[in-house]
Amino acid sequence: MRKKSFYVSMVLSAALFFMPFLSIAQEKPIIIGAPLATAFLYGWDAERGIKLAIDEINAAGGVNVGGKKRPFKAEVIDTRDLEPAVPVADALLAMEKLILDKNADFIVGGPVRSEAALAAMDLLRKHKKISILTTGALTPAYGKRIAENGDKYKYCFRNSSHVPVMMGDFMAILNDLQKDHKFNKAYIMVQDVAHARAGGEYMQKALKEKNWETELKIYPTGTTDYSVGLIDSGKKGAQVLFLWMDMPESAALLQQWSNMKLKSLPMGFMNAAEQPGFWKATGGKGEYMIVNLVNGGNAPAKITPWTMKFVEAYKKKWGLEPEGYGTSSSYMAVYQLKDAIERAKTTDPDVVVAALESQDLMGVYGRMRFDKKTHQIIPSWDPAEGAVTGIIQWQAGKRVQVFPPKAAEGKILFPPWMK
Amino acid sequence: MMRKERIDRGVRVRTAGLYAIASWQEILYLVGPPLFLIVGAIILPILLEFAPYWKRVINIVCVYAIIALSFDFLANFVGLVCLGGAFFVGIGGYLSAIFNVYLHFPVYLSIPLATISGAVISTVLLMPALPLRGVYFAIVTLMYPLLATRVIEALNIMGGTNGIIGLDSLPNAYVEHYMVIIVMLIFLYGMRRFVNQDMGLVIRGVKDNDQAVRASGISVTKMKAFAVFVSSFMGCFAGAYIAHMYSWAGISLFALDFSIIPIASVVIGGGGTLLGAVLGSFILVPISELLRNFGTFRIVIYCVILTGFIVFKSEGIMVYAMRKYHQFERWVKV
Amino acid sequence: MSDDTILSVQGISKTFGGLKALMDVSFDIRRGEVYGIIGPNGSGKTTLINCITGFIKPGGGKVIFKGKDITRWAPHKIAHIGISRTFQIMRPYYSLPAYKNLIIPLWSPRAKTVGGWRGGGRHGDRDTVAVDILEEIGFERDSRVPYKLASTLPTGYQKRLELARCMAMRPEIIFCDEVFSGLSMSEIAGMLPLIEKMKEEGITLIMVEHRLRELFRVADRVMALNFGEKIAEGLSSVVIENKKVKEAYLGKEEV
Amino acid sequence: MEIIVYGVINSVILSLMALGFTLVYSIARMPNFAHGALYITTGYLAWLFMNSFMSLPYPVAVVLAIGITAAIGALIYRFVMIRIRGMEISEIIATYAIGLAILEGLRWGGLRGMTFTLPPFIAGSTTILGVSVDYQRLVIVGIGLATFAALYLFTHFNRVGLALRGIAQDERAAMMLGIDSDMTAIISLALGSGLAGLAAILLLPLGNIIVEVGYNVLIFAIAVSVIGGLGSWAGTILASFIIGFAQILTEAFLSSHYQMVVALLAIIITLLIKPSGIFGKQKELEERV
Repeated sequence: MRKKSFYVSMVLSAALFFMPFLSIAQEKPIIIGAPLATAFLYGWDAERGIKLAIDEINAAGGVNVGGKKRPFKAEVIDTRDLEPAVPVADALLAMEKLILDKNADFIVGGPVRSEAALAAMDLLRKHKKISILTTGALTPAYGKRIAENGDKYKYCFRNSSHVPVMMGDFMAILNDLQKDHKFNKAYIMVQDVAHARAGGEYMQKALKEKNWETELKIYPTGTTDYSVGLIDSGKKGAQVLFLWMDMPESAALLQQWSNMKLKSLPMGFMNAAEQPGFWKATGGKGEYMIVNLVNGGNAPAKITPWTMKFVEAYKKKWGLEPEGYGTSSSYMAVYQLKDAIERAKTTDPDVVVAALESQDLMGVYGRMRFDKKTHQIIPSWDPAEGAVTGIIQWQAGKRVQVFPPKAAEGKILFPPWMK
Repeated sequence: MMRKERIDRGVRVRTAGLYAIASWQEILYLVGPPLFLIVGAIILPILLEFAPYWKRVINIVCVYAIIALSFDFLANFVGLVCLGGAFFVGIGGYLSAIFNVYLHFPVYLSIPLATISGAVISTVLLMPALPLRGVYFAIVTLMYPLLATRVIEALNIMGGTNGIIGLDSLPNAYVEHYMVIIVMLIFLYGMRRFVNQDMGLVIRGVKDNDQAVRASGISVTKMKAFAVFVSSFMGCFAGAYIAHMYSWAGISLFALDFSIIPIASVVIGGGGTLLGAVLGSFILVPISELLRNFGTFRIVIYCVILTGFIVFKSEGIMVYAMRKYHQFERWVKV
Repeated sequence: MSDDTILSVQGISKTFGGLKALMDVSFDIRRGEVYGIIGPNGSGKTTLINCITGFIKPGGGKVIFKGKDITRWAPHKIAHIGISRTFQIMRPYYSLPAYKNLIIPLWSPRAKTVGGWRGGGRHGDRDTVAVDILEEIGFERDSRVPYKLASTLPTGYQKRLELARCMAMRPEIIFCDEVFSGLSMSEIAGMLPLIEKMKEEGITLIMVEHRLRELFRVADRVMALNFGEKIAEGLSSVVIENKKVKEAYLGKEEV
Repeated sequence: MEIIVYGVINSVILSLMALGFTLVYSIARMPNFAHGALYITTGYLAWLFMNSFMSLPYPVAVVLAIGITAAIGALIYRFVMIRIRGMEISEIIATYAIGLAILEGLRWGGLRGMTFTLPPFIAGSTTILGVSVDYQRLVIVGIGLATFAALYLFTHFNRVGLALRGIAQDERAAMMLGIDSDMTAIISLALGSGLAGLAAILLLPLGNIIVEVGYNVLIFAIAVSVIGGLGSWAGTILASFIIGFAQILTEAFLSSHYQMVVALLAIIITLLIKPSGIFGKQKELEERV
C-alpha cells in the first residue's frame, strides 16, 4: 500500500511540475486566487479591485506569456478571517483550497488579518506560490520575516504600506502642525491589536523626541465608550487626537468628539472613517477627520495620470468610488503580476520572483518597486520615486487628499471651534 | 392503540456475550462496523490522492473529531457541559509553539509535551470551576477562552495578537495524516474502553448521581478533575497538532469555532456514544467545506441543520443507526 | 459520653435564610445499636443527616466520630472513615445495570483498604464481589435482576440497592433516610430481617423514619425532632408515650 | 467627577443590554443566546425601514422594528424552543445556533461595512456636574431608568405581569392556578426580544450597526446576568453597576486595555465565591457539589 501511494504521489508531483508547460500549450487561464474576508471592507474592496484589473487586462487580450496570450481568471474565496469567532486555521484552509482545489497560480490579496497573513507565509513556502499581499495586514513583521529568512519566504511580496511607513507620514504632518500652528500636545487612542499598538507606541516615542506632550491609551477590541478618555484629552488640552482603530465603535468616538467640540484635530488610521458612506453614517460629524487610506488611489486623487483613470473605471464598473484601503493595491497587484509574468516569459514561480524583484512600473499610486530584501513596496512622498500614501481629510462630505504635498489637492482644515 | 415495540435482533442477543459467537456472519456483525471505520479512516488519505485539498480537509475533520470526543466525554459521561473546548485547543497550541519555537524542541517532542503539560495546566485552571453545575459551568467555560484571548492581548505576551509563528511543520504529508488519524482512533477506542472500565463507571456515576458517589467515599472533585484532564488531554493534542500543521499559534486558537463546531458534531452524531462525535465531524465538516463557496451563508445552513437536529432528532445519527442495527421494530396492539 | 459511644453529635444548628432548620440538637449513639430518628414532615430529620454526613455545612455544633472531630469534613472523607448513608430520594446510577452500581463504592479507597474486597486487580473481579453483595442483600443471584438496568428495577429493589451501596463500603455506621417509605407491607417485611442481619454484623444503624410501627420493631432507642428541636429521646416505648411527641404528630394530623 | 457620570451611563448601558436576557431567564428559565442577534436585527430593521424601500419616519420605523423583533422572539419559542424546553444545554445550543444563523444571515444579506447607523434622538451635548455629556447618553439613562420602573410596575401590579412572576417563582403551582406556562414563555420571549430591540434603538446610535456588536452584546448580557445571579433583576442591575464602574475605574486608574480582562475576571471570581451569582436563588445542595 505504502509503495503504491508513494508511486502515485510521484506521478502526481511530476504532473504538477509539468502543469505550467501543459497549460501554456492549452492556453489555459492564469488563475489568481484571492483569499479575502469578503464580508468586510478590506475584503470586498480588494475583490473589486482585482476583478476590475482582470477585466481590463483580459479585454486587452490577456497576458503575454512567452508569446502566448493567456487570460487571467479570479478565484475569490471567503476566509472570514476578520470575524472574531473564526480561527486563523480556517482562513488557512481556505487558502489551501485555492491552491490545491482551485489550482491558483498566484495569490493576490489576503489573508486580511495580520496573524493570518503571517501564518500563511509558511503555507506559501510549502506550496511555492507567489503571493502579493495587498490589504489588511499592516504589521512590519511581514517584511522583517522575509528579510531575516532570506530564501525561505521569497514568494511573499507586499505592495501596500505598513505601520512604520505610515507613521513616518503622520510624523511629517505633525511636524508641520508643530511648526505652523505651535501644536505640542497629542492624545493617542489605539486599539489593542498588534499593529495599532505598535503604531501608538511608535508615535508616542517619536513625538516625545520632538518635544510633544503625549498620552497613550490602549482600548480592547469592542470597547463601546471612550468618554473618559476623550474628556481627559480635553482636560489635558490636546490639540491632536491620534487614533488607530479598525473596530466599528470608533465611529462613536468621532461623533462624541464632535458633540463635545473638543479643541483637537483627529487623525489616524480608522477603518470606520474610510468609506464614502461614512459621511452619511455619522451625519457629518466626522468632518475634519484625517484618515490614512494606506495607499493612494483608494480615494479620488491626482497622484499619477493612472489614478483618476482607475477611479473612473472603478466607478463605472461598481457604481461607486473606491471605498478604502486595499482597492488600489489589489488592482495594482494584478498589473504587477502581468508585468512580471510577461518579462519572465513563464509562470514558473522562481523566475517570476526574480522578475518581480527587478520590477519598475508606474502605477496608480506612484512608482512600484519592491525592496529586494524585504519584498515590500518602496515608499516615497514623490510619486515619481515610489509608492505614495493616501492621507485624506474629510472636508464638506468629500475625501480630499492632503498628504504628501506632491500629491495633495487641498490643505488641512481645522474645525471652527478650535479657533 | 398501537405502540411501537423494539426487539433486539437475534444476532445481537447472541453476540452480546463474547461466548456465543457461532458463525462468520456473527463475527462480521460484531466487528464489521468498527473494522469499516478503522480501515476506512486509514485508507482515506490514499483514496483521496487525486483530491489534494480534501486530504487536507481530512486532517481538519480529525482535529474536530478529537475535540468533539473531548466534549462528548465531558458532557455525556461526566455531566460537565464545557462550551470552551477552544480553551484546550489554545493551551495546547500555544504550549507546543513555546516548546518548539522558544525552546527549540523537535516536533516529536513538542506535541506530546504540549499535550501532557497542556492537560495539566488546563485542569489546574479549570479546578475552581468544577464545583459549578449545569448552565453555570457551561457559561464559565465559555468565558475561559475569551479571557485567555483578552489576557494575551492585554499583556502583549507570547507574540501578542500576531501570535507565535514559524513552528516546524510535520516532516511530510503522510506523517501529518496518519498521526492525527491514528491518534483519533486511539482516543476513540481508548475512550470507549475506558468508560466501561471500573474507573470509567465511577466517572459516569458522577453524572448520574454525584451525591451517591460522594457518599461512597470518593472525592467527586478529584474524579471531575481527572475527567477534565482526560478531556483536555485530547483537546490539547488537537491544538498542538493544528499549531504544527499550520506552523503557527495565535489567539484565534481560542476562537469560538473550536468550541461550537465540535458541539454541533456531537449533537448531530449522537451524544454519549463517542462514535457519534467522530461520525458527526466526518459529516459536518465536509459539508461545511462544500458550502464554502456560499461565504457566510454556510454558517446559516449548518446552524439550521444543528437546530433541526436538536429539535427533531436529538438522539443523533449514531444512536439512531445503532438502534436500527441492533434492533428491529414492529407495531403491537396495546 | 460513655466508652461505647461511637458517634456523638453536640449542639448542631442550621438555618436556611431566616428559617431555623435545626436548633442545638445533641445525641450520642452507641456502637451496634439501632437508633431511630422520628418527627413529622419538615422537622429537620434529613437536614440533620446532611449535616452529620457533611453534605450541608452545619451552622454550629460538633460531630465527633470515635473521638475524632469530623465537623465540616467533606462528605467523601466522612464516608471514607466509615459513615455511610442512603438517600431519601432514590437515585441509583440509572444508566448502569444494578450490579455495576456497586462498582462505584467498591472502587472507593475505603472498600479497597478497610473493606478488603480483592477488587484491586483484574477487570471483572469487582463484578463478582458486587453480585455477591447483591445476593446477600436479597437479589436472586440466578435471576436476571442483578443485571437489569437500575432504572428498570421496582422500588423495593432500588431501596435494597441503596443499602447494598452502603454495605459495599463496609461501613461502621449507616444512616438510613426513610428506607421504608414507599414500600408495601410485604416489602417492608422482607427488609426487616436484613436490618437484623446488619445489626448482627455489628453495624450501627441510624434510621430516620416516618413509619413508626416498623421502626419501633427494630429500633433500640428513638429520638424525636420537631421544628428542628429535639423533643424526646429514649427507649421506643417511652418516646411514643411522650406528650410532646404525641402533640407533634397529632397536631399535624388535625391540619 | 466624570468617573461618576460616565460610570452611571456605562452601567445603565450594560443593564439595558442585559435586561432582555434576564427577563427571559427569570420567567421562562431559558438562556436566550440569540439575544445579541435579536439586538442587531432590530437595529438593522429600523435602518431598513428608514433608509431603504419605505423611508418611514423615525418613530414608526423604530416601533415597527421592535414589534417585529418581539414577534421573532415569540416565533422562536413557538416553533423551536417549545420542543426542547427544560433541557438547558439543548436550549443554549439551539438559541445560540439560531442567533448565529440570524447574524451570519444578516451579514450575508448585506449588513456589511460600517455605514449603517441609526440617528440619535437628540444630537448635541451639554454639561452636567462639569462633565460634558451628549444628549443621547442622557436619553439612554432616562429611558433606561424608566424601563426599570415600568418593568417593576408591570410585574407587580399588572395581571399578566403577576402571572409571569408566578411562573418565575413556581412553575407547577402557577400551572395549577390556571396560568398557561407556554403562553407566558411566549410572552416573556416576546418581551425579552422587545427589550433587546429597545436597547438596540437606544444604544446603536452610539456606534454602528454591525454583526460583531451582536456577539459583544451577548457576552455582556451573559456576563452581567451571571454575576447578578441568573434570572434576578435586582442582581442584573447591581451587577451592571459593578461591571460598569469597574470598567470606568480600570480605564481611569489602571489602563484602558484591561477593561475586558476585568469584566471577564469578575464573572469567574463571582461564580467561584458565590456560584449562583449575587442574587442567585439556586439551592445550596443542588448547585454545589
